[in-house]
Amino acid sequence: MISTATLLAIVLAPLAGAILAGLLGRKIGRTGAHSVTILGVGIACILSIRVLYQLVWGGAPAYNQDIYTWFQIGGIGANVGFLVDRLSAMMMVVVTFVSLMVHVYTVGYMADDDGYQRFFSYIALFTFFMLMLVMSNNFLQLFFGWEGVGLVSYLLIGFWFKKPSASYAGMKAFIVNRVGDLGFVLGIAAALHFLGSLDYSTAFAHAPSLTGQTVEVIGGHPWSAATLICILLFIGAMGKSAQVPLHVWLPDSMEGPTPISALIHAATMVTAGVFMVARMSPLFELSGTALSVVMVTGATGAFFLGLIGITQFDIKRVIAYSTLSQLGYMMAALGASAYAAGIFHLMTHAFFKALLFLGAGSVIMAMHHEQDMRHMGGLRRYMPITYATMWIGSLALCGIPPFAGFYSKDAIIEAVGASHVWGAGYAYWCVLLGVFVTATYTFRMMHLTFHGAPRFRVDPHAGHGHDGHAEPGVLTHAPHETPWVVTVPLVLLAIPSLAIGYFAARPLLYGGFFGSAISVLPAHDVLAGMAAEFHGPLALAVHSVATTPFWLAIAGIALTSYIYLLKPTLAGTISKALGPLYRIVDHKFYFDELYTALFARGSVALGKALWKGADAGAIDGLVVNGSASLVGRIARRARTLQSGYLYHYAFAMIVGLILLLAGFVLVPHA
Amino acid sequence: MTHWPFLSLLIWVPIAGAVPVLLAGDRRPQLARWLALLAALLTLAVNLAMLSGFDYHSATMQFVESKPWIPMLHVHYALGVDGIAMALILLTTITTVLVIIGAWQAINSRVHQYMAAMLVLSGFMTGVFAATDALLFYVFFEAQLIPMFLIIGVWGGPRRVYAALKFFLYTFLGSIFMLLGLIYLYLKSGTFDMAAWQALPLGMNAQTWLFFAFLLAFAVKIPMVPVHTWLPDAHVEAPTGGSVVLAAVMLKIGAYGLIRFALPVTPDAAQHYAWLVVALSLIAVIYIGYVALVQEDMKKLVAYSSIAHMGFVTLGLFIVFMLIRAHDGDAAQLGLQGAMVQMISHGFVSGALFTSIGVMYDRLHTRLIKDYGGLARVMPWFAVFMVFFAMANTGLPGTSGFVGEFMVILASFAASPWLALLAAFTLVIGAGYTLWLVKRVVWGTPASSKVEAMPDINAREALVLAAFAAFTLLIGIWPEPLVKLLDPAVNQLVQTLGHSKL
Amino acid sequence: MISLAHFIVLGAVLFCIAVAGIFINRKNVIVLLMAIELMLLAVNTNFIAFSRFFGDVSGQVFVFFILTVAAAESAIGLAILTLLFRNRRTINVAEFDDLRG
Amino acid sequence: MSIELLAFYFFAFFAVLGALLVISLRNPVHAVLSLVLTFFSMASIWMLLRAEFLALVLIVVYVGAVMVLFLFVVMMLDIKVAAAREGFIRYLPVGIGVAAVMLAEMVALLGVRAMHVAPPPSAAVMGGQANVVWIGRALYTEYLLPFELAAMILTVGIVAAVALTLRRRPGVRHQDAARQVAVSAHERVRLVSMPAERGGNGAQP
Repeated sequence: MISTATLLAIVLAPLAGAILAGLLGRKIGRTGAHSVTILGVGIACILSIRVLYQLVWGGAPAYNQDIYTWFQIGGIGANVGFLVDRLSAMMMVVVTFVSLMVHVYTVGYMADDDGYQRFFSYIALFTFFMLMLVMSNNFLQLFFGWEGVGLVSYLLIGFWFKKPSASYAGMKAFIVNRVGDLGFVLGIAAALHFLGSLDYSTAFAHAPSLTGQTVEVIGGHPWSAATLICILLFIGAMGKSAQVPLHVWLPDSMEGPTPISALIHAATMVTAGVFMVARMSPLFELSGTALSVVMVTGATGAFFLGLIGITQFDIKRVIAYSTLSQLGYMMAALGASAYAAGIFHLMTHAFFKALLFLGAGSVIMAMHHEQDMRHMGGLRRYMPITYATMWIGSLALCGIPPFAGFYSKDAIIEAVGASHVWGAGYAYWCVLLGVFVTATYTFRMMHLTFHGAPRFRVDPHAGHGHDGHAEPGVLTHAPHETPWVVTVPLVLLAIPSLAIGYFAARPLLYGGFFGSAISVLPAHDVLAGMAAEFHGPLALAVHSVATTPFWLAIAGIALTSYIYLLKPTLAGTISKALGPLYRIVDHKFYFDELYTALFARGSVALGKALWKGADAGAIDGLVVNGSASLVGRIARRARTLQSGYLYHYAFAMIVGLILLLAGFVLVPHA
Repeated sequence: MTHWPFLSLLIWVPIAGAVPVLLAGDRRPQLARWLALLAALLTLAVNLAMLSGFDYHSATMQFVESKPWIPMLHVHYALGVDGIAMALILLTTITTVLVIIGAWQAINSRVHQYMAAMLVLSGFMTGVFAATDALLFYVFFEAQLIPMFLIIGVWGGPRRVYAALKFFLYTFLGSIFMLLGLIYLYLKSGTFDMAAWQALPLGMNAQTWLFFAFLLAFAVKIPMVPVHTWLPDAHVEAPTGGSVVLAAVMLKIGAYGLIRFALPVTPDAAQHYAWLVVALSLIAVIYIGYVALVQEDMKKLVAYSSIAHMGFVTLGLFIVFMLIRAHDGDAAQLGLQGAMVQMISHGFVSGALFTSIGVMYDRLHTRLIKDYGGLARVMPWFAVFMVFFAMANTGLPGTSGFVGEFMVILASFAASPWLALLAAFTLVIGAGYTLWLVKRVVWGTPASSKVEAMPDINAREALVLAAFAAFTLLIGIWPEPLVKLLDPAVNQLVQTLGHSKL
Repeated sequence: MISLAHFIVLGAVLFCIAVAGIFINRKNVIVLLMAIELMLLAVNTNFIAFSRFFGDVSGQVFVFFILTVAAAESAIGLAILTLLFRNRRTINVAEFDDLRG
Repeated sequence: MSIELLAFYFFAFFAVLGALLVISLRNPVHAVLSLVLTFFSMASIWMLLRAEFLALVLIVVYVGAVMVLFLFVVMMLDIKVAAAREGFIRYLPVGIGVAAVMLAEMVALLGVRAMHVAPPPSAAVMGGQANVVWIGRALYTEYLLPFELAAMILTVGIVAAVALTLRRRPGVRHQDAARQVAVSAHERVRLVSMPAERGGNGAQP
């Protein structure tokens, strides 16, 4: 049995750490701050593993209880409670483990930052919100965690708030997320309206009643209620999981410190959308349309956003676009009803992407906060551990067997291929070509960073301290391997990146691991079909040598190796040759420009127009002050009657008297 | 317990407390401050004592007092509270204490008069919420204009006279129509008892006229678009305490008036014209959101944001009619509850935001956003509060700002998905203007050496902000106590609204 | 026999002469004051006549009070006049327009 | 035509004549004197109405006091007659027109109706009392409070008139009895210690 106390401890331990580090940060000092938060997250991690163990091997039933009533109005109630089944338990382990690694890593990464305590407080707080999100047993608490992680993400992206670009990026992330949340809130409202409850179990129990229910959103066109709910919820997922077209905030979020990029913008928060859709599988299964939307959106991101990664030079941005692409994969899997595959990829991706980000962070530390790959190169000699672990992460990302990413990605590609929902054909091509793109940008990054000749210069007299770059590509002293607090998490993350796929593929994909947490209609169940062809992870790895994705990945690796190792000048030539195409990709399909012009500037212009025109002009100018000045004008006229001469007044009185008398004379009365 | 005149105490203790404060005179400001705080705390204590004796399960008026006042006109000095009034009175007494602490150093001239005005204002506002006699309500409704007028007009900014006059005349214009409505109802029913009016049968024609009279009176107060333009001016010119009270409590009087008069007395007209109010509310949410986006003055920005948030209140109040029409009683209750919770929440959040701006203003004597920047580095503790309240203002779950908005959105979805979509738009636009403000004020680098020299908040300011934060957080994490307090009254109101008077 | 009409018409004639006096002597405050006295006299005559013809004492009592107040009024009026003259060296009403709006 | 009617016309003629002279005479002193004539005539008419008390009051108070006050003021003030008569001719037609219209209206309203009111026997009217007794009884019983108020008003009028016209001219010596009484000894005599003058080189003989 899973006890309530355990779950509360899991959630509250990071929160306590966050509060201590945040409010008492000055008192307890740097060591104190990282101790309490690491302790808190550590407790959460250990307990999470225990919970997972109890569920999977201990035979404990899923936990689903309310902790307290949030509000109860008539028949509508909202509670705070936990639903811990295998799906959420797995997420809890992933979240707390990666979070713990990032905590440890941060000790090294942020060692000389002013906001040390603040940073630890934030990431512990993030862990709290993320746990609330995954452990929730109702829509409301899900939204609480959902927005909470958004808040911490906002704070962390803008962590170096002195940089205008950082605070701008934080704001952008929050607002773009809010666009998604708009849909999400409406989705929750729709779920409440049609299913009658905010509680998952009650709502899902009513889900079958949705079939046949329609709602006229636009007059005369009845929509299936299930489709409406799912698409609205998915809009929320699009924001949080950075799906096209709400992906624009994620690359900019790289303004935040690298540990954050690893924790929030790669491993956990951005996958919340994926988790949510999987959690809502009983609803999504009811709407083929919604599944199509999910799949097409995901697949589009998987291919096109990956393309952008090829053109970037900022090491973190390359990985960020890679994240966008991988999130697309996960969504595509969900669209194909292969929820298990999506979650599986979520898990493997959490490990290897966190590894890649932390590795990149390690490189950035070594390069004294230089992120431009054009000033790197040949780093493998200086930092062997980072180099080795990055290799593992890269191979996992590219889906080379038997690394973790291979199993999950292969399952997704197959599932999409086997799916029959509308748009599956397009999606299949996207995810397939995405493999090539993935390999290309990954190894372009590896080559630019670690291989070839160094493109930086070491000049002890060039700069002033760590931050002061006299010019880009000039370091005050040679790069060196980072301290153990950084490399240990890399190694610890490299292990699952290497091996988790091998061990988890069978139970997760075909073993019914998630049980009732995920429900798939038999008609949609592509994984069941694939299970027949599955003969163990080793066999799959061997077999994959004969499949297209493998060779696409190899082709990508080979191509980049040729270009960047043998013919470094070729890259420029190719980009020139591709001309406009390259420019479009390099400008990220002009999404940012479009949004800036349309929404940011448009809103400000509209606001100015409304303010000056309607508020100050029409209402205040015309009506309010207008009526006042009208009274004033009348009064100015009227006051000329007040000549001040006694006889004028007397005259007026007498005239009045005469008129009064005339009235008496003329009006006969009894 | 019940034979104590608790409500009278709540009204008259602060007003009586104003007398010794005034007597303390100009030369002994410290004494005036302490006396005022004492009176406010005493009021709060009375209120808390009342709360402990409050029956959470009854929808009837409690702590009822009634004495003939003008027998010739059948006017009574009649007081009583239900859950709705109780919540708002609690908001009033708490805000008064915080405002008095907040003005400790911010007000330096005529301290005794300022404190006395605040106390009197508090008493009158409580009177508005507690009155069950319409004429008494009207008297308090008008009376509370006077101290506010003085607060803006005496301790305000450079254009204070314009702002004070605009505030006064705007509200007065509205209340004339209310008075006409009251007189009509009196002539029709022969009593000023508000409860009797709720049962008074009225024809559609009469209801329509009455409804618009009440709507106009209270729409000005709330304020609803398009009669909102007094609010930004009043806020900008008012001293911090004035702004806090104005935003936290005074705006609620308008909505409270709608709940007491426009809804139950003229349910059919309200039903018929609900679309109008809903449309105006949605305009308030979106249009005002855009206007708030481009404000350069922090107070103006928050003032506009107040209008947008009050739009949610009116939306919640009138969406009820659409839901009653659709026989969705639960959702109707949810909408009304949402409106009420939003009112209370907005009281704390906007009060806190104006206090925060006051903290900045006390240091730099400017309210322009461009004069600030980088406060996170200069005033870290202040930045924590500022960001927290900003988040509450954007309706982040876990803060009170979320609860009301969420309920109203849920309720309006039941009426129409499009209404919900437009209402939910506040999630984006609200985040837009609030975060842009935070970005320019809290983040970034200090705009000038003066900003650089700003000291962080002292213990007194921290106390006020922390109190606001505590309430915001409490309602956000656990709204159930508040909901329970409101529930019987809200339930009964929904029942009342469901019965046609025709 | 003298009828009530005689007295009423006499009062009206005096009153109208006073009105005409106010018109044609618009600059001379002294004459204005005297015209006012004339008006009061006319009114008083009416009062007394009514009192006599209807046998009601109130009319005469009223006249008594009017005389009292008129005396006080003319005393103050003349005092103001003196003051005005002292300050302005004129009693020309055309020069007194401080009430001008 | 009875003797009463004859007397009425006689006095009425002088009253109207006096009134016309008041508004038309150039010299204010003459105007005041004409007003006196009017008052006198009207007092006589009041006598005809059996209002002996008020008629005497009119003569004593008005002619005796108020008109004399007018005369004082007129003589005291140096009035430029020419300026004061400005616009006399211009406004004459308007004045006469207005007065005529008003007179017509008043007569139409009151005079015509009043013709038919018959005077009651005088004894019955005053309850068989003398006029003074009649008024006095009413005044000191029913109208006591107004009477006292009238006294107050007169007092206030006196105070006001004095206060308005009283002025202190700077440079004119006057006595202040209050200060004289309130004075104390050390204000009268001041002891000053002065250094004694030394004889010798400093002093001139």
